[in-house]
Amino acid sequence: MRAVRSLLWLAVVGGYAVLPWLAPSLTYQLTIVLALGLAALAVSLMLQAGLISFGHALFYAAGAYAAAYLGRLTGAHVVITLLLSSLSAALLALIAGLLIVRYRGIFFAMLNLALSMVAYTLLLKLYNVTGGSDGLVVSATGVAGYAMGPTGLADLLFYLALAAAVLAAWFVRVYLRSPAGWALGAIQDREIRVEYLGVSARRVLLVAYVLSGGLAGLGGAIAGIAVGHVAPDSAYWTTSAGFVVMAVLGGGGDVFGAFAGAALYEMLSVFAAQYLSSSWELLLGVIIFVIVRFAPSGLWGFYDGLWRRMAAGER
Amino acid sequence: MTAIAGPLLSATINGVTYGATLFLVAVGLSLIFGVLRVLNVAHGSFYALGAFTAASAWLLISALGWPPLCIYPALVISALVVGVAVGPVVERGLLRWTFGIEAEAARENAQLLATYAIFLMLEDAQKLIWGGQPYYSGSALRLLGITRINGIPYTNYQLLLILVAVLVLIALRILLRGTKMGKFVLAVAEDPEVSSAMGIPVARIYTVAFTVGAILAALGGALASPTIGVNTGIGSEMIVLSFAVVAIAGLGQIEGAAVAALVIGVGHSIAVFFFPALSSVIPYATMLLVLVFKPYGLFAAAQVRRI
Amino acid sequence: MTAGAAALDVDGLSVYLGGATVVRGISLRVDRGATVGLLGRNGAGKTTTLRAVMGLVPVCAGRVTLLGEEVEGEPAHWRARRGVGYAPEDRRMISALTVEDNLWLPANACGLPHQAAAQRLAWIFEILPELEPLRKRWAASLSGGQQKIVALGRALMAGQELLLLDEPFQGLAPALARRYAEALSQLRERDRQVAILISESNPALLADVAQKTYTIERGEIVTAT
Amino acid sequence: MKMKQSRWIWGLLSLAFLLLPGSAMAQAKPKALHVAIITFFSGSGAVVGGPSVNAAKLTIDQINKAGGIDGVPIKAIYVDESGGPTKNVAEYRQLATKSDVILGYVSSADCLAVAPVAEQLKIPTIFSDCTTDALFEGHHYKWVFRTQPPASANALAMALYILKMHPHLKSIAGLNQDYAFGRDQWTAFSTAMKALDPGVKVGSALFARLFSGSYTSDISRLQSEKPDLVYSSFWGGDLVAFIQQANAQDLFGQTQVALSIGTQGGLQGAKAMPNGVIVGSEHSYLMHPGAIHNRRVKGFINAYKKRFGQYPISTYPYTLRRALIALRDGYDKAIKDNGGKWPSAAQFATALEGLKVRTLMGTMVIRKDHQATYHEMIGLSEHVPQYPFAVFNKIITFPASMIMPPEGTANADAWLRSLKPSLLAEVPAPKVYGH
Repeated sequence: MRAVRSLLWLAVVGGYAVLPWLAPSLTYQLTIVLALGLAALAVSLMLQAGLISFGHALFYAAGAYAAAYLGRLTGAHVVITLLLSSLSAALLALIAGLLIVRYRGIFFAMLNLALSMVAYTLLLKLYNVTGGSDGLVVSATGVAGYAMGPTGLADLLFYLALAAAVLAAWFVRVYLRSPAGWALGAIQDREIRVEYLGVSARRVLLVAYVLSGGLAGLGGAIAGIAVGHVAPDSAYWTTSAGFVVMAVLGGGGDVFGAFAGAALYEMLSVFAAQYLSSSWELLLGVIIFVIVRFAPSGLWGFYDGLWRRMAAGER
Repeated sequence: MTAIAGPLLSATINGVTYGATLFLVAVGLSLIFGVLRVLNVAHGSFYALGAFTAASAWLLISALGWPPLCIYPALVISALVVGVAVGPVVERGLLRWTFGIEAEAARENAQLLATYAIFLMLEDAQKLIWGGQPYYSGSALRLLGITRINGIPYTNYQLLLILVAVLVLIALRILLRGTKMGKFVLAVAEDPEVSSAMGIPVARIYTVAFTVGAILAALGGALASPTIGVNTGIGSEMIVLSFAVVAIAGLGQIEGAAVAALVIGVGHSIAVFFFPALSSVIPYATMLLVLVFKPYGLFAAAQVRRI
Repeated sequence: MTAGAAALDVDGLSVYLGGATVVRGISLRVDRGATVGLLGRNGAGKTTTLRAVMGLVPVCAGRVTLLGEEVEGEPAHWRARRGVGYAPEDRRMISALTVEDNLWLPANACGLPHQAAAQRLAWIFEILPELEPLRKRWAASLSGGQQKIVALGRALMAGQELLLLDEPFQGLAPALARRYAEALSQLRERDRQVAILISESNPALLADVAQKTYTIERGEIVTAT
Repeated sequence: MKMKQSRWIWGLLSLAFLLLPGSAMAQAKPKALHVAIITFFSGSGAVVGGPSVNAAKLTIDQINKAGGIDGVPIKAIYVDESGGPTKNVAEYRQLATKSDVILGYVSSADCLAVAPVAEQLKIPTIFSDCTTDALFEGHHYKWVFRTQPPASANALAMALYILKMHPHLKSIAGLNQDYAFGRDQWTAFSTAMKALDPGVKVGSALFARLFSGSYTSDISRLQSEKPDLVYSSFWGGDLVAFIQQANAQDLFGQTQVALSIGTQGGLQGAKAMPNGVIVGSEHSYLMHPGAIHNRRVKGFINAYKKRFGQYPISTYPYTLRRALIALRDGYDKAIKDNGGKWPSAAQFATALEGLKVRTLMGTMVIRKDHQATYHEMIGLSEHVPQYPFAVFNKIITFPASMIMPPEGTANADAWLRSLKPSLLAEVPAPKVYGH
């Protein structure tokens, strides 16, 4: 059964990898799904500890703006740009995290919100540095010493994003099964017991928060390069809420849930925009509500339950 | 008047009028949190619904050829209509189930997400009802004339807003501490379980408090409508501002919300006068600072909750 | 209300809480005018039983009959209005209100006419004279022992038929505990109809007040004397 | 309104398209010319979207009725611009898969963001409304054109008008929207004022958040400063809100106000506008009472009013119409240059360079640098009995040659700084119309 599931994952990743061949015009959309998925993964990492962040757009925006500046200053290699942008976001998460990991529950949510809104208003107001509400152009960068055409770059970015997503998913999975990951999960309802074991809950959270910031930043950098532009909206609270929704849609249970959530969210926005014109948020709201109300474990819970039932049937 | 004192006075007056609207919305949010312990993300939508309804009321009054002064009672009626129509439906229909979730973290998270879902639904409901076009009912701003203070004209309407906010604050205090229902609300806010054991119908108190909170938000929106362009999106802006106010005051604080709204209003306005580039950062930076040093807000003791 | 029925009849009550069955198939009976003790160690299920009777926790099996009326699924405030008064172990004053307001809350909430409520309050002050000078004080400013007395007074306000007293002597200084017991016996003298269910962990304290005692261990009644 | 089609279905369609051998190579005459028109339908910018789309529909119907472009009808889809530059870039990428030409864009921020993508995807793109000078400064675009004069032209015309009408002006202050356009307008205007009259004191420059809709604090702030003139480049819903709030706070009674594109508040803005405000625009019926005697303008206004039940009083119907006429004329020219065969996108783009377009009220030339030249008009608002909204009087028409930054200007501000006060002498006298 385990082997079947692993094979299935391989098939999913492989299938995703050939999609741009089948439908080249989808490359952009598929890249965005991966970028959003990374941000959703970042949020669902914090959800493991029972913490909802209504401010992760801060790190997403940090990644995208870092990519914009890097592209501007050096015209760096796209891989280096992605790595450095992700690192910048992680560094920001480290600084913010020193403060934020002291808080739980709605205070965690609100402090994240406050930080991201400060960042949002600064991005908006420091016109000479950040371009204000106009934002910045994120210029495409060359590869291995020679410049690539736009379609080449889009394809390259897609495969880089896919590789980043698979790596990140694998890494988070390993992390969650390590003692540090276990402690993170335990913070949700048994924080004191974690402390009894001689583990500092704050340190556990800080590590997770930095990792989470880096992931969101990576997603932001990928999206920034894919779109070719970044604006303060990417740090606004509704962007953060969107990530939370993706994480919850997917279900916090496993890393793939975040990507499934991101894919569903993006598909919903595309299809609803077609059939419901201006009322796609209504549909999204109803879906979120139904999931929170009736299926709190999300898509992943549904999928996992299916497998469990099949496994039980085998026995 | 010296070169600084004149603008300072002006900034303060503007700040207080801005703070007045902010207070109305935030105090509703605070009331809802204090009694139901729900951080209502959809609160900004109530503000927006109040503003849209008031703008429609103005159009209706103009279309019917009624005297323009009718707009002032119409603003208040709009707020009542919105609060009474939306509050109980949202609380009973969409939020009540969350109160049964036992684990605190899971309950808070479910409530954040559920109210966010409601926010999304109400945002699009606005677009479906009122379309994408903005509404301007600025005439109500002019009807009452202006008062010159230190040579600078202020609309009497905005000075009136200050009065309304003060009246709401006093009324809330009297209602909460001086009436049977108010004492029930205080009791439920502090201890819903013991309250129900004393015979207080807690579920009904929840509905009442939520509806009053929604009315206050809608009142903020209705009263602000003549001074702004009523637009989709004003709700998402207002909710974070009122979060900032209640976070600064301490969740569930009522008098505290008034002080925090004043701080943000005057701070914002002084920034407009002296450091315009920073004006919109002020509310969130203040919220951040307060949360860092006093996580439960300026006026709340660590665990005790009151309203 | 059925004439001649017991004030409280619990039959096969089970409560499932936080992943475990806390109370398992309990049956007990409190007759009108009787004082019944529920004896057990901490965590035996006394508090949960009382809360289930009050309607504060969901019942997963069994029946609760108050004054001859089965009350399955009725909320706590409905039960309070039938004349059940509840004094929780940890007192739980409404700290934002004065002592007097705390005492008035059940009367107003249960819809007692003003006249009747005022009479009832005067009656409570007769039984608990130490409350009268405290009326204007903020509930939060009282000592723990004083709050316990206020909690009894508050329970008396609604509890004209049945009083549920959860570990009333817990945490009281000996002198105050004696005073509390004295107040209970005074209440007995003046009102021979009201039924009382007291939970307690110390059998010696129960011996004086209760005519009948159930002993509860790990959620089950083991003896009834 | 069918604004978007499924991107997924389009993906599959384009796949099928790629598999058809050679179909992409030959420039066969298409069944229709697909044009995506982007403007604001929702939010504070929606004040401009309605009239724009009306004018586009009217103009496209007229073109198609007259046989289309060499027999090919124009098929337009209309897309909402609100949502910010990032969203618009994403949307542009989708539109690029199904459009021959993309046209529109009001916000300068959106134009700046979209232009590099247009180059990347090689889609002829005509900006009809945004004005930021930065668009072409230091860029040589192949696929991007603009049929609207830049901010510097409007700012210079405004400065010239103000100094002509108020030669003894001492101090100015500004309130503008906090984004590329508002910043550019204020910089250009204050630079031009300083260049043309070095004695003018430039006071505070306030920048309000785009689409924030509430300006009472900013207005009080300006009132406490008491400048001789307050300049604002607000447009759309922000302009309407500003006029209403400034009215209520008696800003207009206290100081001279100049609104650089004051006609862009549409009907609501024009109704609330008091008398005597200096208002700029390139043209519109509202701006130019004399134009009603022009047969072509009259025809357009009557057709518009008949079909949509209101006057086209803001600038937008005219700017969008102008861009569409440029599109038609550009295709006509490209077909001629191509020996009568349907042109490729690149041939169309080449044809637009140097194109002369006859608009409703004068000639527009698309320069080699892809910027079109056009005149500007400035006047004073005035309420007259015939109309329920303000019209304009004391109009000065500034010819393009006087106010447009010369071709190849790398920095519009440096060019404005180099201007001399002597330029004022060339300004024609205002024309007064009796109503």
